[in-house]
Amino acid sequence: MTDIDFLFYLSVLLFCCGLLIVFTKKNALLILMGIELMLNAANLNLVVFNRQQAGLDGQLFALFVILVAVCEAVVGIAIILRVYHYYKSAVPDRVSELKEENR
Amino acid sequence: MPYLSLLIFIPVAAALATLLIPARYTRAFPWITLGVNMLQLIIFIAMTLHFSSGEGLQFAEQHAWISLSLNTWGELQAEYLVAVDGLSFPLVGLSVLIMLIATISSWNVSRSRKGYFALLLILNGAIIGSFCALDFLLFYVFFEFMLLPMYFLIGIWGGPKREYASIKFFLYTLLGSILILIVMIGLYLSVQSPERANEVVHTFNVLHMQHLENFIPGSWLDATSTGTWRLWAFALLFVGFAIKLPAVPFHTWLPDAHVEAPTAISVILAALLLKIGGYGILRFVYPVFPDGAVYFSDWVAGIGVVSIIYGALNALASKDLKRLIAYSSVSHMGFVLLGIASATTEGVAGAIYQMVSHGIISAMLFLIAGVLYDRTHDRLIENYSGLASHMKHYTAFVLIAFFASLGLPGFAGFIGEVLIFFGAFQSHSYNNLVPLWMPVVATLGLLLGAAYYLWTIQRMFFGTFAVRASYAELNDLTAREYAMLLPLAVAALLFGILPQLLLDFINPFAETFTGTWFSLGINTNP
Amino acid sequence: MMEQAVLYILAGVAAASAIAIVFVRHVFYAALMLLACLLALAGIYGIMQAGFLAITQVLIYAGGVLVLIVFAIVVTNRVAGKSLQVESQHRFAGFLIAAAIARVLAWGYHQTEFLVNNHSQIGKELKPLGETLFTSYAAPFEIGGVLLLVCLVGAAFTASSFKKSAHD
Amino acid sequence: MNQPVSMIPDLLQIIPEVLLAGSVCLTLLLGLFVKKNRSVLLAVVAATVFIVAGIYILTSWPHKPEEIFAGTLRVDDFSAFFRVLFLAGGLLTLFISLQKENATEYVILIQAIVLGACLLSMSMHFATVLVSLELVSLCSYILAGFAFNKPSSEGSMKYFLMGTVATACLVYGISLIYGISGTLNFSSSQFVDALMQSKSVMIAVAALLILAALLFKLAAVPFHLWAPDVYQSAPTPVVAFLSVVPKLAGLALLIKIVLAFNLFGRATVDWRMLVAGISIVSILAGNLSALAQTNPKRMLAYSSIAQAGFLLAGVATLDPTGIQAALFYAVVFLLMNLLAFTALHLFEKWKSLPAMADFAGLGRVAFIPAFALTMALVALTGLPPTAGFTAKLFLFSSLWASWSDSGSTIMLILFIAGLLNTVIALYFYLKIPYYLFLKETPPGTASIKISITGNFLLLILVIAVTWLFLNPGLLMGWINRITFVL
Repeated sequence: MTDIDFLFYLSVLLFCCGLLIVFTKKNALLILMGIELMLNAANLNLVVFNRQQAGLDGQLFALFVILVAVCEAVVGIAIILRVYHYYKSAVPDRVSELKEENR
Repeated sequence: MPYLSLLIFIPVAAALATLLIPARYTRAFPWITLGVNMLQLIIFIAMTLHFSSGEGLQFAEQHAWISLSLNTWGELQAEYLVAVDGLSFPLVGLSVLIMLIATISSWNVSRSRKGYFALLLILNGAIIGSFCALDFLLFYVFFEFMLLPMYFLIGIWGGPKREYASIKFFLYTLLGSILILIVMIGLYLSVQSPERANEVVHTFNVLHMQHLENFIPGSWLDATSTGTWRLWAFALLFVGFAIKLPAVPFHTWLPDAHVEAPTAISVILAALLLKIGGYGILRFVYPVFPDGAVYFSDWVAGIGVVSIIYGALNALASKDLKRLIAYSSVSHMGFVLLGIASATTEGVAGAIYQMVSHGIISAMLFLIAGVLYDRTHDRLIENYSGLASHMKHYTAFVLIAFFASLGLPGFAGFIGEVLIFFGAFQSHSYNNLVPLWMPVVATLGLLLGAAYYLWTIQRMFFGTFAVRASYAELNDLTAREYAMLLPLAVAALLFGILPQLLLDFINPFAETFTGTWFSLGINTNP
Repeated sequence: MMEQAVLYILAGVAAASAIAIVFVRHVFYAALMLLACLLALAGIYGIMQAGFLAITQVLIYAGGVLVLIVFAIVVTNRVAGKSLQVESQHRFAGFLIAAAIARVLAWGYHQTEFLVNNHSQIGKELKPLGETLFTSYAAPFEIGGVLLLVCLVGAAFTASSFKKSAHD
Repeated sequence: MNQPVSMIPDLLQIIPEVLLAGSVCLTLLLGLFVKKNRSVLLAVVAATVFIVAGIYILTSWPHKPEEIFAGTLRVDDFSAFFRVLFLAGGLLTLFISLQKENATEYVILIQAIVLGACLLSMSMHFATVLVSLELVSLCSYILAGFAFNKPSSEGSMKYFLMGTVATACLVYGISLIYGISGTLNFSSSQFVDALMQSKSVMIAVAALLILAALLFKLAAVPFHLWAPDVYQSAPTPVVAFLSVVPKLAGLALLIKIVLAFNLFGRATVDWRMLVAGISIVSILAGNLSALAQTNPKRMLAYSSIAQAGFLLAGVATLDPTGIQAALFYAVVFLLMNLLAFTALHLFEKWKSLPAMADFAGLGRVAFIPAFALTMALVALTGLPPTAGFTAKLFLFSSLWASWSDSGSTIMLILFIAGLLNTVIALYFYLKIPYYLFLKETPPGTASIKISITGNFLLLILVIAVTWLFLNPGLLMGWINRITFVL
């Protein structure tokens, strides 16, 4: 197993951990962390693949991913804080006024 | 003179104009509608004078409507193409007459008159438009255009269960029109216009669809293809129109809609909207898919016979006068199917005749039911007896309508049914499309028809006078009701005594209809 | 060899901390684990000749995003007024789905020829990175500027509206 | 090495976007000085920018396809078409929502979403795709919370969480594609060549991950779960906007991405099958769920999921005619959806109407909005005399043609499923007109005062929807000249 293979598996692990967190955790902040993990998995891929290839596309794209991650975190935390304010909770299950009404 | 466009668009324009008049001028609306009807009548009379019965399509107007290039598959062409021939001209005349009667009959509508008459005018334009349109897309648009006005007319001004009835009506008819739409899309993608020979122009023109050489070789509905797609297309299109007709398994919307609709709308529904089903079969289904017509002929005739018998039996069992009339419509439209299925000149002419005569007679029948309902708000047959002694004029009209409807010689209904039976019995030896037992069974329908009408007369009008309704001030006919019933009664008699009046229009069409069939090279003589 | 050993250690740290986040029962510890993971990744970036990215990762991600998250944890703790325990749901299904996706990705990786360009060892320094950023990537760079601006305005507004209504 | 070049010629190509970006900054500055009661000024400025930008794009029609900013963006008729749509959507939204509170942020976010959508439709490079998609998404999340109440904050959070997961998937998919093709420019020959050579499953996995984010924007099944909550809780003008602009932006990009990954039909994945499958499921799930709804906005949310399915149906044909039908549908969808929500908004201004039963008899007290709402719902069903019918006709025709050309059964299934759903759809679309006109007005209902501008806007939209029915040739002729080269 080369370094590249190894790092790809690491990235898969990070991505799946992120997905697992998103899927199982009930806390909005933890879900946000899971999303950050997924983005980092992608970044790791980009950097690793970039090493094998000409140009700097991968690294540059990774920079944009970081930019996007920052923006998401800023907006997301603002939104989550507001939900905390209204519901005193950030557990999506408990935050549920919007539901299907049964006739 | 663009006679047909005037007929179609005067009511639509008047409807838009109506919307601009403030609702408080409640008396203006029926007068405007009546004016439009009168204008249409004048235009129609002028057309009758110019119409030469032997010439096929007349008063044609053709304008480009949609013309699009569709890169890979040529060009799409839809036109504003209207014209009338021996099939549609009598039906247009019927529409003009019935809409006039319907306006008079709705004179006393009490609430939201503005909306009512505006919708009535839109309906008017759409009905005449669908009888005149020879472009399939145009026809489809007019056809769908009728749905919403009908929905609201039944749903707002109807009886106690109006909401259920209007939604059922809408869903059924929309389902039918979806089936028509499927075939329409398949057809126009398979047909090219012969006008520009060297390029592919997909056209909605029904006249082009009727010529098998216009089907693009290798397309899905190509007449020479061996697949069963054309039969499928026939079946879908037929069911689409059979829902409207309505033929028996698809008829269940009709009794509800009729019973709940206000009188004028019942009249329009029975006299005109059902005819669009029959018209569609004669105009679109049979000429475009003659092969399917041959293949399915015994099915079509069978559905017709089942409708005749089932409708008559249900009418016999009905306790509600309006429901009885509604089921009698199912029965009578079954005759139309039987006539069409025979594909003989007599049968087709009879089917058209039956459509016109049923238009007149069913209008009368629903008006009669409406007259009684206006007075007592009760339509149960068992609650009346001996009405003849109190409402002499009314009873006279009832007798005319009932006898005309059950097919007594001397009335319009007789001519149509006789022609249909001629055709149906002849078909056995002539082209073998309709098995002999079917018209034999259908005669049973005539007997049942006589039975339910005579029994109703006996129950309601003869015997000792008694009315078991809460309100019973049984005045005889008013002048307005006379004005509605008299023209219809005269027409029913006139067309019964002088069938040539109508047959002059119908026969040339029926002859070309069956004639082109044989020229298509389809062997109807196995 | 030394480099490779460091790489494996860093990768191990990253993997371990990522897995730890799944199992940890306290939000604050989760944040710490995430920090460890991010720093380990920054190290890997450095070894993979992406120095600028490594620095950005430390400064922006670890220094910015994570601080924000910790701030949010502190604030929500105060508002909620109760412990920061984390509950989980659908654990089993989650594991299954994650494992399935991992399996698909690994399987796909095995039968994929990833592009390898032999002239790859040149031009991974800072200068060409900056140059490319301002030439080939000028458009996304500028859009990114607008994105950042709008997000800050929006987030500030969202947070302030919350404060406003908090006084009601 | 890249030579530093002047960006001025490139910037001149995207003057509308430059204007929009400038106007975002201008609004931010103006917002500091303009008093609350004069905040209409902000909307007027933004509207002017929208109009000027739209006119600029229209006058420079047809565009010679030209790659700018080193191939990251491309100016062509396809993107111009969508940019005009987005600008029109933004403009109409500003018209229906001239509000005093928080006007600065509101106008900025609307402009930013339009800007992002425009750039997204021009993107030819994953980097621009990512940043412009995020510009659209993040602003949408914030806008979804603009009702400033409990439910709206919840809707906003759900929208955010699901949306960012979708973005993360997108990014991961892009990273895989980068590894395989070595390029991020999905229109380049390198991209196509590399994908054609590689027969890997990885391409399919990556493409699916990328598609997930776009389907999320479109609110297509299975990424539709956010839509009902957001539609129900966000303010109506915002919903009108969100149901149109981000959705169509997603569509624009989806068309490009699907065509790129289709590799002229030589891809290992059967894209026709995939997109058609998503389309069928969206139509079915949207319509069937809509049947049970009592809240009008929630019903419209499910309807909009079904409409996303119809939009995708045109893409599923993967041929120019089908995509043209989808573009026509997009225009009509914009008009009818905005019409529906504008009418709803005018009713809600008068009184909140959480259930469809609350519309009982309102057709008699407020005829024009009731009529407009009915027209919008008739158009959404796809009945004449509205452009909804024409759009569906073109769409179904292209499906039929695609079926008879390619012989793929899925097209026939899609065709039939779509048609039958028209009947299902009628049932729930008709509920509102049913209450409006067929039910009695509750006693004591005062007449509703609708502003003249509101009625005027409704009538304009009604006329537009009818006019496109009577004369579709002009618009379709315009769409016909759009080429779909990548």
